[in-house]
Amino acid sequence: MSAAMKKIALVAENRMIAEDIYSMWLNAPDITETAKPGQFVSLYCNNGSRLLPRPISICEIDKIQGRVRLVYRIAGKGTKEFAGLKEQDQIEAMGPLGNGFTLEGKKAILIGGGIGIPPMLELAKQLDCEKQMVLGYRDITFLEKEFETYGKVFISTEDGSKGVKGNVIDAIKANGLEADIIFACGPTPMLRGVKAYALEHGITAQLSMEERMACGIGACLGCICKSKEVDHHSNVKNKRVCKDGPVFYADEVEL
Amino acid sequence: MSAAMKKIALVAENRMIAEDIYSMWLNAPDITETAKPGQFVSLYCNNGSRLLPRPISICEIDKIQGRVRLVYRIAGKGTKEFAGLKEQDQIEAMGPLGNGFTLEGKKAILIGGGIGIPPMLELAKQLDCEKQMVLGYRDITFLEKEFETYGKVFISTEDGSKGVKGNVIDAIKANGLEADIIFACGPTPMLRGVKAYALEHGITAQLSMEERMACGIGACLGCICKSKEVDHHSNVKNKRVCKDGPVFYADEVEL
Amino acid sequence: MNTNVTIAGVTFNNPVTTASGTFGSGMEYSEYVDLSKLGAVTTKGVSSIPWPGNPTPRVAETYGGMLNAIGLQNPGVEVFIKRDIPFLRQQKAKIIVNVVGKTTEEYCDVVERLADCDVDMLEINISCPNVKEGGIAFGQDPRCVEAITTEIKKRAKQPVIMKLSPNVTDITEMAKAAEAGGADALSLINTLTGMKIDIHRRAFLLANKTGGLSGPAIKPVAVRMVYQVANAVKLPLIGMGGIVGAEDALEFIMAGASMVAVGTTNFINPSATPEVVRGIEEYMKKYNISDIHELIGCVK
Amino acid sequence: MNTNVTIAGVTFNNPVTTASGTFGSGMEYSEYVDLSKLGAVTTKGVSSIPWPGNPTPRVAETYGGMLNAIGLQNPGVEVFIKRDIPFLRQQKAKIIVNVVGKTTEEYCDVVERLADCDVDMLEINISCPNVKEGGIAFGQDPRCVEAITTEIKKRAKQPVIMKLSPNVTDITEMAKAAEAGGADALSLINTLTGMKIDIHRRAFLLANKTGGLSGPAIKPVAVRMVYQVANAVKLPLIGMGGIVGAEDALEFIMAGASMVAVGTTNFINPSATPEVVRGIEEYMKKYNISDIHELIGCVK
Ligand SMILES: Cc1cc2nc3c(=O)[nH]c(=O)nc-3n(C[C@H](O)[C@H](O)[C@H](O)COP(=O)(O)OP(=O)(O)OC[C@H]3O[C@@H](n4cnc5c(N)ncnc54)[C@H](O)[C@@H]3O)c2cc1C
Ligand SMILES: Cc1cc2nc3c(=O)[nH]c(=O)nc-3n(C[C@H](O)[C@H](O)[C@H](O)COP(=O)(O)OP(=O)(O)OC[C@H]3O[C@@H](n4cnc5c(N)ncnc54)[C@H](O)[C@@H]3O)c2cc1C
Ligand SMILES: Cc1cc2nc3c(=O)[nH]c(=O)nc-3n(C[C@H](O)[C@H](O)[C@H](O)COP(=O)(O)O)c2cc1C
Ligand SMILES: Cc1cc2nc3c(=O)[nH]c(=O)nc-3n(C[C@H](O)[C@H](O)[C@H](O)COP(=O)(O)O)c2cc1C
Ligand code: FES
Ligand code: FES
Repeated sequence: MSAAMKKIALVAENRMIAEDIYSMWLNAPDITETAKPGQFVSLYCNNGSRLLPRPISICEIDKIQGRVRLVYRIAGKGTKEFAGLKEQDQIEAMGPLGNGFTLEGKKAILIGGGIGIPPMLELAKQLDCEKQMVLGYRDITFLEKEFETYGKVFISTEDGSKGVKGNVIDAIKANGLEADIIFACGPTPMLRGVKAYALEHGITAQLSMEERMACGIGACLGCICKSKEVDHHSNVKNKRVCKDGPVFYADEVEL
Repeated sequence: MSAAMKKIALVAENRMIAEDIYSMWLNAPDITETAKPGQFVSLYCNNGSRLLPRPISICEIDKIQGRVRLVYRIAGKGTKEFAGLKEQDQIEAMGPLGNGFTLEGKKAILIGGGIGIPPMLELAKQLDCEKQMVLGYRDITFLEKEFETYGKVFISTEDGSKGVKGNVIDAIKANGLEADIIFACGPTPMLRGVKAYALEHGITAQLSMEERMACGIGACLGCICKSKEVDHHSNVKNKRVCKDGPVFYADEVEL
Repeated sequence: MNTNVTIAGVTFNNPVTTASGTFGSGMEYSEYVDLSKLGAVTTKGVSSIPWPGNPTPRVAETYGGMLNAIGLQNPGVEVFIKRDIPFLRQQKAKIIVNVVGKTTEEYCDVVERLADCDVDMLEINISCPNVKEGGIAFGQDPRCVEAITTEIKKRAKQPVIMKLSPNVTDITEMAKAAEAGGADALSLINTLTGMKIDIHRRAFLLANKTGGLSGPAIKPVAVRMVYQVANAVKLPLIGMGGIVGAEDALEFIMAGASMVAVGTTNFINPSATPEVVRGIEEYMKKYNISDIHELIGCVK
Repeated sequence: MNTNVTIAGVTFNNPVTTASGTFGSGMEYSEYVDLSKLGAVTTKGVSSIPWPGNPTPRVAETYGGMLNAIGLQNPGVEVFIKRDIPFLRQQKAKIIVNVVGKTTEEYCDVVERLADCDVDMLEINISCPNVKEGGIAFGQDPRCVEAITTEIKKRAKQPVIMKLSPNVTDITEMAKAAEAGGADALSLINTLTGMKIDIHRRAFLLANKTGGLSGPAIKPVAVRMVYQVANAVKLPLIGMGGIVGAEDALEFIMAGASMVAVGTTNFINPSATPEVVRGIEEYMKKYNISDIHELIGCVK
């Protein structure tokens, strides 16, 4: 039985890093042992009225200390509950789940939009090539400093308060970035834009997708996305974001 | 608005005093201000799957420090949750609820059966007359030492491991106790026995009853007991344990 | 900002009332809630003569909800008229009286007795699962629903709300039948029939074996039914079933309810009703909604 | 201690199976659960040709439960026979195959295709609320229930379980109709139709608008229906709806179910099923029950 099991993890740190954005380190050696950038963890609430897991991407992996970092935004009651956790509190977690990014390419653009930014951090750490980070925000920025260690950071904000006014594609264009590979995580409209951009420029792109989940392990068929080809598991053109993804090559999926 | 409001109370102490029996002190000056022996507090769970309040009798009142003591047995998931509370934890509580005992008589027997024993402690403290305490247990005893300050304590255990083997009535008979008033709290079969004993000996008896509750404040009509006379609220022969009780004169109610 | 809603000619200050049987006659909550601040108080079901209700235990907790088998204990319409109506009027509350009976005649008796009383609306409970006769039996057959609605409308001087049961295959059939019978409005849902077994005593938890399931657990079923009924009839709807806070209430309003009722939550949070009123206002402020009618049935 | 139960001639090691659609084809959970330790694995609904299911979002959380509108996505019976049956047999699991269709012919197609396959029982899903045609429509009218049962029984070589919908006025009518049609067993309940609205986006949470409500929230309704059906027909029952742990499973058994299925809980706790098996054994030990049959339907 090699699957990711549901276990109790201890909170090593949990603090606000921007308005409504929290950074949490969990002591979870079982998770870090095999974790890869782009994978996620299912977090469970401690209140029986909220049954389903909350999928949160892995932001950093500390194999030595057996700790995994998650950065999340308060989006509802579950993430609000997590924000209230203190050091040494317990939380049920299952992971690492999903496939993660494939480390490849010579010159990469890592694109994160909003709460899609965190998983790019561990990817930036592990990806061994020339890296350009494009981070898109609505207004308030977070984590951008931490990316600077790994390459040049370009920022876009919707309100223009920092970096290029507009979205991540605007930032790429404004800065004339070039690459042979794109990695992206963010809201679907952003991924759609990235896919179009990559296609137009003939660049390979790996996209990390999001969908409502129930099981997180590929059983309920809740989290599918439309795939280009008939999928071997579904035998229809559906892939499971939790199990076959969350990372897909842009040409595998319909957005 | 003078009603008991639902408020957050701080746990001042919570410890096991016998197997599965816990003693909890709550900082709750709003409750202690008007609390009387025989009244109860509704405790709420911190888990949305358990909505209804747990009624727990007031065991001691410390008006000076604004603290109230509750002694409870782990009977299910709610009381199990309470047992896990630590000092300084928060718990939602509403009280004091119900009518409480009427302090009266010259020579009293205070009868507590099982988890009906705790409310007798504050009564013993406040009752200003000659007091004989009869405490009935299945096997393991608790709180009995604390009663000794207020009068003579007689014990019955079902297995005979301590005091008289049998029930509280057996203990009264075995010790030839006499009184002009009886106060009792415990399981219904015990109260039935006490009522019969009181009737037989022409002694006034106040009985504290138990029933499943939803609102705890007299609105849902969930917790009724059969009364001898048509009740002014219900206009039928029903009284509400939470509001008209939990304490009734033995001749008011059918058991 | 307008939160007034008018149902069958009666105007309420806001769209929040209480679910019958969960707020007593209002008196029990008057220390917790300023009753005049609610859209209306809907009172516990009242019958022509006093009813003692079912044996205990009458309530049981379930996961995210509760079961009740009160069995419509009530002091009878005479005491209600003498005691509860004057009290509620003194508190300046709008009054919706929930009416129950075992036969059509009994329902009609109560309606006639209330005809000249100072109450704003009648809500006819044809959906209580906890009494042997009457109650739900009337609410599970469209012909019965129409017939009893017709009879009641003949006698009622106040507008009539028919309260529907969720324990049916197709609630829109019942809604259409009530509409055909002349109902002025509909309220839904009453409780879902449920059961709990005490595995340690190996016995039913409720003396009545079955009871009505209420509370947040049932909300998705209730919202679905309100949506279906809103799209099947023209009548104004009062939506209920599992409302804990304003967000739940807004789901019902967006699904098509002109008014909502808070039920089981009153037992857990006695001051829930004014909180729901306030929460709806805050939502309207946040999203710049000037009139609650912009929200009623806005999700299609 | 005996925990074996025999249903329509098939003997299961213990009374615990999986609710269709919540356990994939068993493969998805084989890393969490030793499948041979379950009474049986009940697989996701399978149709004659592959079905793509509904658009997303397909799932939504509700208070103490969830809504799903998967829409019976499945790879079709051919892939199922080639891939999933051999896998399950290799794991030494008893197999109950859940069958779906849009027309009677489609159900019959699948049943015929499975007739000579190595599976233990068929469960006919006439109660899925999430597809436009077929599914629930068959399960809400006693004449349809009887007719489809009869047709399926003509073709099936394995014993047939008819899976009933809770979205009906009187579930005993449907149970009797299935019995009249020749069903060997009944399973209940499927999901209750529900809806959730996102008040911030002012839109339905599910792309399909409505979905099926499952999870602990619905347990009291499920236990009630199992009890009613157990007292209305002679057929063995598989009970389900909101089972989280052994205590819940025992409620169903005491209400009259010979077997129980764990559904939504698998998503929250992948190793729930063996825990339920163990919990039932512990209960029997504690109360000195030597045979599970002493518990089946023991609460009357
Ligand atoms: C693969 C994946 C990775 C993610 N990584 C991150 C991350 O690193 N940081 C972060 O802040 N958020 C991330 N999200 C989104 C995060 O899962 C949701 O914000 C979170 O579940 C909201 O829970 P809630 O209880 O606060 O909100 P509620 O709205 O109360 O949640 C109700 C239900 O809806 C689900 N839900 C709500 N929003 C989303 C959403 N956007 N995506 C999927 N399910 C949702 C919840 O899981 C829950 O079941 C990720 C989502 C996916 C699918
Ligand atoms: C007026 C009154 C005073 C009480 N005082 C005390 C006390 O001082 N100490 C003490 O240990 N217990 C007392 N009880 C009993 C106590 O309320 C129950 O043991 C407790 O509610 C069980 O909750 P649970 O979640 O652990 O059990 P569960 O069985 O999980 O509870 C499920 C539901 O049933 C209700 N319930 C279960 N058992 C009882 C019961 N015996 N009486 C009423 N409701 C019940 C719960 O409140 C809850 O709503 C009192 C009961 C009443 C009515
Ligand atoms: C204890 C209790 C008593 C009830 N009594 C009545 C009643 O007298 N008449 C009626 O029409 N509905 C009655 N109901 C049903 C509620 O009015 C409401 O329809 C149902 O509880 C669903 O709403 P909720 O989930 O918010 O409680 C009662 C419900 C409860 C819980
Ligand atoms: C995601 C999901 C998919 C389901 N798919 C099926 C199915 O294919 N066939 C079927 O008969 N029931 C299906 N069901 C219903 C379950 O088998 C079960 O009857 C229901 O969920 C109640 O049990 P629970 O509350 O334990 O989940 C599905 C339920 C869920 C939650
Ligand atoms: S969440 Fe269940 S298959 Fe992906
Ligand atoms: S618990 Fe509601 S009336 Fe007593």
